[in-house]
Amino acid sequence: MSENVLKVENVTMQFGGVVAVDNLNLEVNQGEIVALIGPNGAGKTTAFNVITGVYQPTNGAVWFQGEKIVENHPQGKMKQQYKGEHAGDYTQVLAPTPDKVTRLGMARTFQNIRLWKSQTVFDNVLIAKHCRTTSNVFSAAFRLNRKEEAQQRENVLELLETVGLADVKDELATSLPYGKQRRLEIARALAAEPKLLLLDEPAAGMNPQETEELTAFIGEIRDRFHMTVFLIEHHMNLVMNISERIYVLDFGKLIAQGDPAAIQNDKRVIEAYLGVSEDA
Amino acid sequence: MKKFFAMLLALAMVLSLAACGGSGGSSDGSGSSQPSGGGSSGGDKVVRIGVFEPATGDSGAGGKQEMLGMQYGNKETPTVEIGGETYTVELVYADNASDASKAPTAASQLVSQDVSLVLGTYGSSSAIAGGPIFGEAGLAAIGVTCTNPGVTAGNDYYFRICFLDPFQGTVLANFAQEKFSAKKAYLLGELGNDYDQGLLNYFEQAFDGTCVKDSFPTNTSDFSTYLNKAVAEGADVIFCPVSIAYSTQIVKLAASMNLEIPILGSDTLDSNMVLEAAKGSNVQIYVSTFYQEGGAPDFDNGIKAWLAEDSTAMTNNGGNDTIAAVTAMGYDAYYVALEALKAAGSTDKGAVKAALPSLTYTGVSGDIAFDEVGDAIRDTAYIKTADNAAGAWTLETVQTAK
Amino acid sequence: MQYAISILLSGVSLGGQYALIAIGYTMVYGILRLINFAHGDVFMVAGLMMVYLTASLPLAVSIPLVLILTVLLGFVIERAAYKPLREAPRMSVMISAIGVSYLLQNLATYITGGLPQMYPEIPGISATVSIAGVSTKWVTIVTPVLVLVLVAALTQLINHTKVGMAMRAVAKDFETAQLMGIKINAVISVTFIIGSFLAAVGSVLYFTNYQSIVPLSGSLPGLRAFVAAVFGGIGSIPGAVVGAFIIGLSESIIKGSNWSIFSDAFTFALLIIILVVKPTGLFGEKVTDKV
Amino acid sequence: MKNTSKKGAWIGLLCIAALLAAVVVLENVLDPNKNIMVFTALKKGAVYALVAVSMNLLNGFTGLFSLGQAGFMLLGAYTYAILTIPTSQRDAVYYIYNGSAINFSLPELFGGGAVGLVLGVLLALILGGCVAAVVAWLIGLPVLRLKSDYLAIATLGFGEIIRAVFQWDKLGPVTNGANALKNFPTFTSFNIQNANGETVLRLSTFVAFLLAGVCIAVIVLLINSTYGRAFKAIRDDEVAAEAMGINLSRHKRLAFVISSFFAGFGGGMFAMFANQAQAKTFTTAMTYEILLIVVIGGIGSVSGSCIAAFLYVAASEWWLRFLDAETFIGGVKVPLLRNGFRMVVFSVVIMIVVLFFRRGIMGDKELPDLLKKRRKEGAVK
Repeated sequence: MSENVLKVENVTMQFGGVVAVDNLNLEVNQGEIVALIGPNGAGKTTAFNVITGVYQPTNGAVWFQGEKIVENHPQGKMKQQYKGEHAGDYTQVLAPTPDKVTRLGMARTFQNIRLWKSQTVFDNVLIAKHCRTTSNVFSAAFRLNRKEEAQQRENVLELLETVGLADVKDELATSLPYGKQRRLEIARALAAEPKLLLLDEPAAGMNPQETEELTAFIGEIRDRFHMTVFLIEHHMNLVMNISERIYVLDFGKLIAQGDPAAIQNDKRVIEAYLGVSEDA
Repeated sequence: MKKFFAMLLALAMVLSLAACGGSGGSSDGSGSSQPSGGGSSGGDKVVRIGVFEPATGDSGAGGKQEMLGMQYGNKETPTVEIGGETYTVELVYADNASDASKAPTAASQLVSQDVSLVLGTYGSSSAIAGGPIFGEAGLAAIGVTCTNPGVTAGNDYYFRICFLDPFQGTVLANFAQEKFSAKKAYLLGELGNDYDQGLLNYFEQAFDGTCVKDSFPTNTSDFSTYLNKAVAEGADVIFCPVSIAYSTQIVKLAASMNLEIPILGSDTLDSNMVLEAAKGSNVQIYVSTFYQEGGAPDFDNGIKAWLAEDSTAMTNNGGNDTIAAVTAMGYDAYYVALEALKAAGSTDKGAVKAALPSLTYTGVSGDIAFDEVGDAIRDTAYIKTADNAAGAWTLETVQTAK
Repeated sequence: MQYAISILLSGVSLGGQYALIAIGYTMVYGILRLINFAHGDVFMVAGLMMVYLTASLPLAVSIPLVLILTVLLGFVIERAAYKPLREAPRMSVMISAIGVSYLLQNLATYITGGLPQMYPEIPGISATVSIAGVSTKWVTIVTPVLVLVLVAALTQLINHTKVGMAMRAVAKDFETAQLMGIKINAVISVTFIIGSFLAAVGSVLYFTNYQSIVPLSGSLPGLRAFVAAVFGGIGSIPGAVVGAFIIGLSESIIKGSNWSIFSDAFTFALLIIILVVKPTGLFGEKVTDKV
Repeated sequence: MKNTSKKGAWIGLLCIAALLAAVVVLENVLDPNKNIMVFTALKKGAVYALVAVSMNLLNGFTGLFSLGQAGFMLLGAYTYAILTIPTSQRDAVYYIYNGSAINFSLPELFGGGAVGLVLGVLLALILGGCVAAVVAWLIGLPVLRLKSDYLAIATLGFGEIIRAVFQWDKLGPVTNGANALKNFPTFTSFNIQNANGETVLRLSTFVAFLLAGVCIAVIVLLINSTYGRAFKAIRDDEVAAEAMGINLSRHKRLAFVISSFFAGFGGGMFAMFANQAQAKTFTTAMTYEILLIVVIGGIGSVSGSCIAAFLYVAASEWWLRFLDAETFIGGVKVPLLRNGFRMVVFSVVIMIVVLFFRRGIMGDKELPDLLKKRRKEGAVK
């Protein structure tokens, strides 16, 4: 078994005639912080959605901790349309729902924050623990799971203290300032006890100071929880500061990979960025 | 401005709620019940008779016609001698909305208003739902036209003055065979309506030929497929003991498609609205009923005069003065109630209940006496046919059970 | 054979009448995402107005008057009961619709006393006609034709006028349309006006066929028409028409079979099967939830 | 934190116990006939409260818009009735079908008498709930994949289908076709009588409250458990819930089945209240009625649903009744008052509530929350 936690193999995602992700291959190793960057519409979030089971890829497979969790080959109409080089290599269909992927040990955040609006900060994190409960409905309803529940509450409290949200734990999640909401979303993902943390543009909409704090925060998390982090980002500062390796996507294709220094000097990357988007 | 308006409305609502809470909760009932007719002259002693009838819902029309009989009776005889004293009779109304889920509260309302006995209801399922409440309170109820056997069975406190479904179904089946030598009958009733389905069932049992049975869902108004089916099946008669709203629909349709098959109906079809629907057409309609207009001329003339002067009553009767059998039954029920009060010699509900089983009375619809279950001992039904030219009922035959 | 024709005829005419009501449902849903439960009752009220108006006015006056009054009713309902709730959760608006439906039914009960009212004969379409030995009213034949004409006119309106364009825009994206300066409230009012107008036309056709009106007369055709709208893909006008004819015909056929007691159940079973196979109905647009 | 919640639970329990005791005392002290309206309204209110809370569990807490409540109530009511009609009464009840296909009665199986009654009724109610739950599970397989309005219309359709099946005369020996099932134990059967047949202790309203109370308590416990939190997460954001490892289809099905169980249980209680069970009572109109209660009480508030249920029943069937009677004040007839006016006023009241109290009586807050808030505010001042 290799050391990698996540391996994406020949993944292609086609929506009708549009190829959102084209034959993507990447690996994330234990304890690494890896970034996936690219201009708007490059297919980053789509790649995330394939990895987490939201979309079933047109072709390709995803391995998690040495286990194949997603696998598909072009079917039906797609079969005629799809002309990728590995077409038909994957014959077995494996399509877990996102919740199953999460229970396997991957947890994600969202580009546009998706917290549970009517819940408090504490409950938002506590609910994420639900996927780790072993009690059934009856024992939960009749409070036969007191021990587990108490344990979970304690863990959540600890977690909130770690991420610095303990003082606002009884506030409504949506009443928090933007930066803290991002933080809360990460805390929520951590509560699901993942091995791999997937962050979808964690610094979107943040000012430079907040971004700096977040950069430090992500590093802290990796160290404290021995976490592997895979993130999508626009903010070059953040990416360059914390990631060990970077993959660059453009129009669904992988155009470059390597350490931050190499990427910064890669011609194609600069072209892709300057040519398409200026706000990055 | 908007907020102010909202507050005002809310306030009005709360106030009205509070006001009604007050009057509804007060059990003396002086504010919430009405002295009907010219009841003010009879002195201070008052006896209350509960009227447990639907005024809304799908049996609302029938319920109102039944109430008319009681109201007319009350107008005619607003007082009663009980134990040597004159009492003014007051009718207390409760609308059971033709709905079994609303009937218990309506029944409770009557119980709380201290009535001596209860009349009603049109529609058996409300009677079945309300019955136990009366039984629990020790209050006797006299069913007027609830013909389902389940009303009185198992309930000592429910009596009734009409015939029962098994009797009516049998009578009509016999009539169909005698008059039309029918070999095949098409039976149509509302799905899930115990009245319709019960009658269809008894008809089927008594009918020697073949029966084609159909049910339509509640609130149907398109009956063309059903009538066409009857034609296609080659039925000799159509039997549709459905409620007034459906029967007018069916008759209208039959008139427009020149249906040649005679339509048989039960007491529910005995309504001037059915007559009106059939007027001027060639539809043959036969209904079995409790009463035939002309059977008691005094009553007929009296109530017609009353309808002519009371416009609300006229509207409730469907806008003309043809007397429905249920009205006559309501009228008789009112007098049976008075007789029971007299026989009891007291307004106490227990005494009234005790007096009922042995009571006999000759009303406009015939002799009334109760058997051991509390059902009327009746063995005659009138079969009427619609005279479409004149828009009136004519007596076809008087049928007895064999 | 004759029987089959009679079933077919009644199915087609039912389908036509459902279609006219279903368009109202589908248009309102397309724009407001609201199941307008009161629509069937508007249809019933249109029928009752006809009964009361013809009592004192000639038909030539009362028919246009009924159309105008029904349109007005639809407009008022929207302004009074739905517009104040534009920002409220969708369930509230639906409850408001149920409330309006209750109110109309109870008012009708109060005014008519719950007694069935006889719909007036309308010369021309009330007359009987015989087709292949099956006698039926002219209205049965007029209905589908009229439906097609009205739908064609409506499609023209939606595809080729400014109002129609605005309606399509609002249906596609409520917020953006608003930002683009489309007068949302005006568009919604127009939608309700068209819906109520068609319901009024539908009521004339329907009650000419089935002449007795009770306060609950609107609920069954209303529900059926709604099912038809969902069946065809709610929000799509051709879908509503096709759905209505399918529902009308299948209802008629099952009524004519030995399983007539399941005619309602069958309609719903058909609906559920369609929804499970094609979750947005026959012609409905696919909606995807963006992650 | 934990202590206060425990304390709150105790206070809640005490309040409920006090309420139950008050019901028993009142029912035995007040004149049963003069005040029968109060108790009838209370009984119906209790039944509707339970059903409304069960619907709220689905519509308010899980965000699944279902309109099948009346159908599930029907299943519960019929199961209860069929299992509890005394064998001696069966021929009379099933008179059209010459007796019933099921010839046992649960209270009798438990040996009759008071013990048999209690155990039999309880078991029958629970079985009623189970039947509803099983049917819900089956229906849920295809239907729960649908979203919002489509789910609503599909569940509404299933309600209608269930009703048609129960009205089918081929099933008559079991369901009694179109006829009502009756003569089974009702709430009043729990009134204790002495040897002379006089009622010595009235417990009918108490039983209704107890049953509804226990069920609602279980629902509240569920809502506050980890599963309840998961339901709320699904309601707030399905995508996020799924991403956080909550199995959507499993949890939706769970909520649907549990809600249906309690709707079925409530249906059995409704039969006890109405003294009969007949399919035609359980119409879509009934579902709308319950939905109205849920919305008026506040979507996502259990105590709101309970309060609204009592208010709704009392207003529609008791307080406003005087509007139906023609009334004379000082010899002058009050205009407008006649049959049917009550329902007009009632629908206007509903419209006012819906338009001006959009979030219902309680919003998504619970009664204790409001009290706590007030205390907090008081402390700050």
